[in-house]
Amino acid sequence: MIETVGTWIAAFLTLCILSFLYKDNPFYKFAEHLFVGISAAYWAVYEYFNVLRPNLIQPLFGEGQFLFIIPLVLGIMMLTRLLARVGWVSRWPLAFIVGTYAGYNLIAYLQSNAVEQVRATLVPFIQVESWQTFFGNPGAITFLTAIAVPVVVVGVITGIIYFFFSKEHTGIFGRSARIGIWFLMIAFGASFGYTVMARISLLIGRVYFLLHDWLHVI
Amino acid sequence: MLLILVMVLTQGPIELAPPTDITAEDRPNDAGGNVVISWTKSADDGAGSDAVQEYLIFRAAQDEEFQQIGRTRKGGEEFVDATTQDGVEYRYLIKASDGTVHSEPGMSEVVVSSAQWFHAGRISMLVATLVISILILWFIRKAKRGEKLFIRRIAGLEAVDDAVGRATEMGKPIMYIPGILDMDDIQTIASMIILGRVARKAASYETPILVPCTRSIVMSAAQETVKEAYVDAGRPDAYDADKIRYLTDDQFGYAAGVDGLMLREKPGAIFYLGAFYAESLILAETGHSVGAIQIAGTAQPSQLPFFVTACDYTLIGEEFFAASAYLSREPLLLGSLKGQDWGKAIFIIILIIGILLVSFGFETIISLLSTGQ
Amino acid sequence: MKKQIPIIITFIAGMVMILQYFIPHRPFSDIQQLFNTWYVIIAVFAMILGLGNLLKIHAIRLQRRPKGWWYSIVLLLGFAVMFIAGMGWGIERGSLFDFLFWNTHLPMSSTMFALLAFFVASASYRAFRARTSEATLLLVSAILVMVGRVPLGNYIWDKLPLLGDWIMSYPNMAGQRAIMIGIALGVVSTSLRIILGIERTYLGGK
Amino acid sequence: MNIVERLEAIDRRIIFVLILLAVVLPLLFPIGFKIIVSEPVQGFYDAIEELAPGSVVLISSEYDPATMPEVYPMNQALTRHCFARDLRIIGMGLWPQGIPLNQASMEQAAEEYGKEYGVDYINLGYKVGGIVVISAAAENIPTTFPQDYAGRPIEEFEIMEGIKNFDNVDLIVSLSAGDPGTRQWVMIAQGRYGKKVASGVTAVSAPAFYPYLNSGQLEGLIGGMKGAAEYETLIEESGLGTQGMDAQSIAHGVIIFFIILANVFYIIGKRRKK
Repeated sequence: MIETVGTWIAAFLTLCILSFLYKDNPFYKFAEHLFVGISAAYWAVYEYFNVLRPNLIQPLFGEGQFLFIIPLVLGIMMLTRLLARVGWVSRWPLAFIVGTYAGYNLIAYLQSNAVEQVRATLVPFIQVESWQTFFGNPGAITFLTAIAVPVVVVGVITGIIYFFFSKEHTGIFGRSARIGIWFLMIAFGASFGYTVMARISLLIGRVYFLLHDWLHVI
Repeated sequence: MLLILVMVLTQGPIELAPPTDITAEDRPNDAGGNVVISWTKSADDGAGSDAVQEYLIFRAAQDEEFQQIGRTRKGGEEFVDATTQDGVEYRYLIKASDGTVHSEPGMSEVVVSSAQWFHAGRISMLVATLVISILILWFIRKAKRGEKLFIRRIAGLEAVDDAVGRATEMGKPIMYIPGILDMDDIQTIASMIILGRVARKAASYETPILVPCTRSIVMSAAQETVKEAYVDAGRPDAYDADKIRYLTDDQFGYAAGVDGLMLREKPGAIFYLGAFYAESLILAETGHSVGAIQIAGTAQPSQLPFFVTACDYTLIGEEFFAASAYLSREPLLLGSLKGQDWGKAIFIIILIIGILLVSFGFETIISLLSTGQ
Repeated sequence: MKKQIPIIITFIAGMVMILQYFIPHRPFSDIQQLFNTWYVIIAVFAMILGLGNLLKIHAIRLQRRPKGWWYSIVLLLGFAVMFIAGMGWGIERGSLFDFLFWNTHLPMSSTMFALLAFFVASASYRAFRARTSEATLLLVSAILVMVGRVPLGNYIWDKLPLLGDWIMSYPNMAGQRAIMIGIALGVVSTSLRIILGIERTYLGGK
Repeated sequence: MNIVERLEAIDRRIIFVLILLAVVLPLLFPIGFKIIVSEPVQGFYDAIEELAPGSVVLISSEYDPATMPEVYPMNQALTRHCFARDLRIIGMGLWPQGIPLNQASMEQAAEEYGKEYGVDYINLGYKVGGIVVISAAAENIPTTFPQDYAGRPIEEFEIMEGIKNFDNVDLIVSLSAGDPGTRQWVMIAQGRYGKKVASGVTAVSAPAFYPYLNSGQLEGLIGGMKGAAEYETLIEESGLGTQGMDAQSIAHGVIIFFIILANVFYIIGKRRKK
């Protein structure tokens, strides 16, 4: 019984949100605000059960590890932001968060997204075997595989040149920046295609729910 | 069936071949207390009688007795002992076992665990970090000393000032959406810089500026930034903290909330500057339908296609960071932008030389750049 | 005092994280682990701050009663029910909280996203124009990838899926890699400015 | 207003109806297009196949109901694949909404393969902090996750014996729909600790991770519902992914038709203006 009640509630709320497509209406506003309230509570409850209790309350009050008073105090200082007068105190914990994160980011982005990427692009320009297979049986796919590495090398170098800000895009420099933007646009086209795919899948998921779980039609 | 049963029972205890060439070394580049023990599988593991089910690992300090400290499954050839004391000499002993019968033990050499002061595998990262940091700091010093640093024109940014101007002409408010990530994300911080500039322009034009936020810290930082902008523009009284509001941490609660705000306030110009995810299209589509001039900027490659197609101007990835430098002409930002440009120049040179070397068979550059674990 | 101490805190927190990457030795690894645990706790209080702000705003709306104020009741009620259910009877599978998650939070959140399919469809028809040569290239590449990724494409020309995969693995990969390297350098410079206290915007005014 | 202008200014709600039909009809009347497996998904599948029985897989769920139709089928197929190969699963998440979804998948697969909570799989729940949580767990899992998702101390569970840090984890799978997610796992778990990382992501974020695939930082990558359908064909279990493929194909056709049609009008309009 509970199952069907749940499914009917879910179906009602699904239709409330879908009603936004017709026009912004009270049903949509009702669901929108209900959603904002429930999701805020969801985050709060999980933050308590999965973070505050096991990582602060248990060690500090349960096991008496008094070192945990420092993050507790910093945390409470963060809450002072709600009171305008004493708000500046919250800058201390904010500084700790932003500092720690910047420390991680500086190394992580440089290592995984820059140095490692340059290293992975250092591949012999002419792939002898793939050219041989191309000449062996010429065809669209074998040709594409053969030119893959040159395409990547040219794409990465000209792509970086497009993001070069110290030189106006004129002459040979300007032409390579133009080739660079083409590679960027192909990358954006691919992202665009994948994103459209994602959106359709999400609609399929909801329609499947309505047809299968609610109406039991499929 | 009976015959096989008899055959098994009459056989003596199965003889298990021991694991061979056991080596134990201090784990490199760690904070000490770790020894890595490795061996080759026993002949009866995966081959021969294939009876081996697990390996038992024993340890003995200087002249103490051997005690079991761990075991690995069938096919395992490595074990990390994370409980050693630095400076103490240990010896390890491995036995293959099928649950009841143990093989002869294989013995390792003496090993002492120690901590290293420098991670040998990360030299290339140290060089890269130092070079790029020095470049950036050096150019910042040059910029602070007022030296003229050239930056090419960024079309999207000229549109920022036009958009604020045209929104004012239409007598409509401006909406600034600083992305949905927290203050600890670099894009949100860069967005705050541009918000400061946009707010200063809005204050001088007396155009209201709405900043819906999805993170509390962003809301506070935005309130501070806009308040400072209003003070700089000589209009401290016009600053209204409630226009800079926290909606919800939930991505879609926020998108729905901002859509509602757009439909109600009908802003003339909307800025999407910061980190965006799937909600970018909901916002850009509704902003488009409200007839606002839309300028976007983010470093999220997956969202850029939508901004490119639905907005009037889009700052593509890194241009977004350059925007804060270009807009504010601030020495810090100009200097670091030039430093980054030099970084890019170095990467391009490494790529060109590297690929030439590699094409002619000199592979050393690849190991040089490795950022080993 | 208001600005100096935060700058020092940021410097210490940032440098510990960087030095620990290069120096695995005793003090640095322990300090990093300590800062990690502190970070998680302080970030939770930032969450509570945001929550406090949301409830404060909607509580004010109940007093001032601007147009559509009763929606704030819906929001606060939704919050209260979910919060009490969670704190009162736990969040395990089968609890009231779990039931509310699966039957209210989930459908609303996923339908919100499903709306996007409609918006993409209408945007594809009404907004995505090949204004410039770049936008044309973007749309052509998008169509090739979309057709290649779906079984339908296979029926049109059996090589199409391979062409779609090639575009993803090489030209797209090259473009994404160039963007990535550019962004990485941007992140390094911004992080460096924050750690060294050159960058203070996030701390706000006086 | 001639035919071109009238078609261009069509009411968006008509388009909504067309897209809805493009999705509903194939669901009601399945066509059953064949699904071909692409390389990135094969890489993901092989990463699991290589693991010896009893190995530990860490599944981190960083997705939410909004991206469920794409990532949830992967989660279900992955948990079934792991239990089918007698692998042990440690669940965790960097997004709070991902925890119950991961738990539901593990429980469903556990029923099918007779696995027990706390012995064959566990769910350590959510932690705020993204990249910081990964770094903390890499060094010490018990101090970062002292309790499981429902608040029970992890010492009570047999699976956690001998699990101290990432040395005891054989493969990390990030089911991610954004940040914090796969990028942070690659940066820390693969970049600093050399762990094998594979990931199932929404189609939106898949293209941006191809550089990680090309450089070997990612073992495999499942992108979107299509990727889920491919993975399901590999483990011979038709799930939500496969069922959606027909509707996906038809809807793609409709969208492409819209783009082409609209741009034809656009070009006609521009030429007429000249």
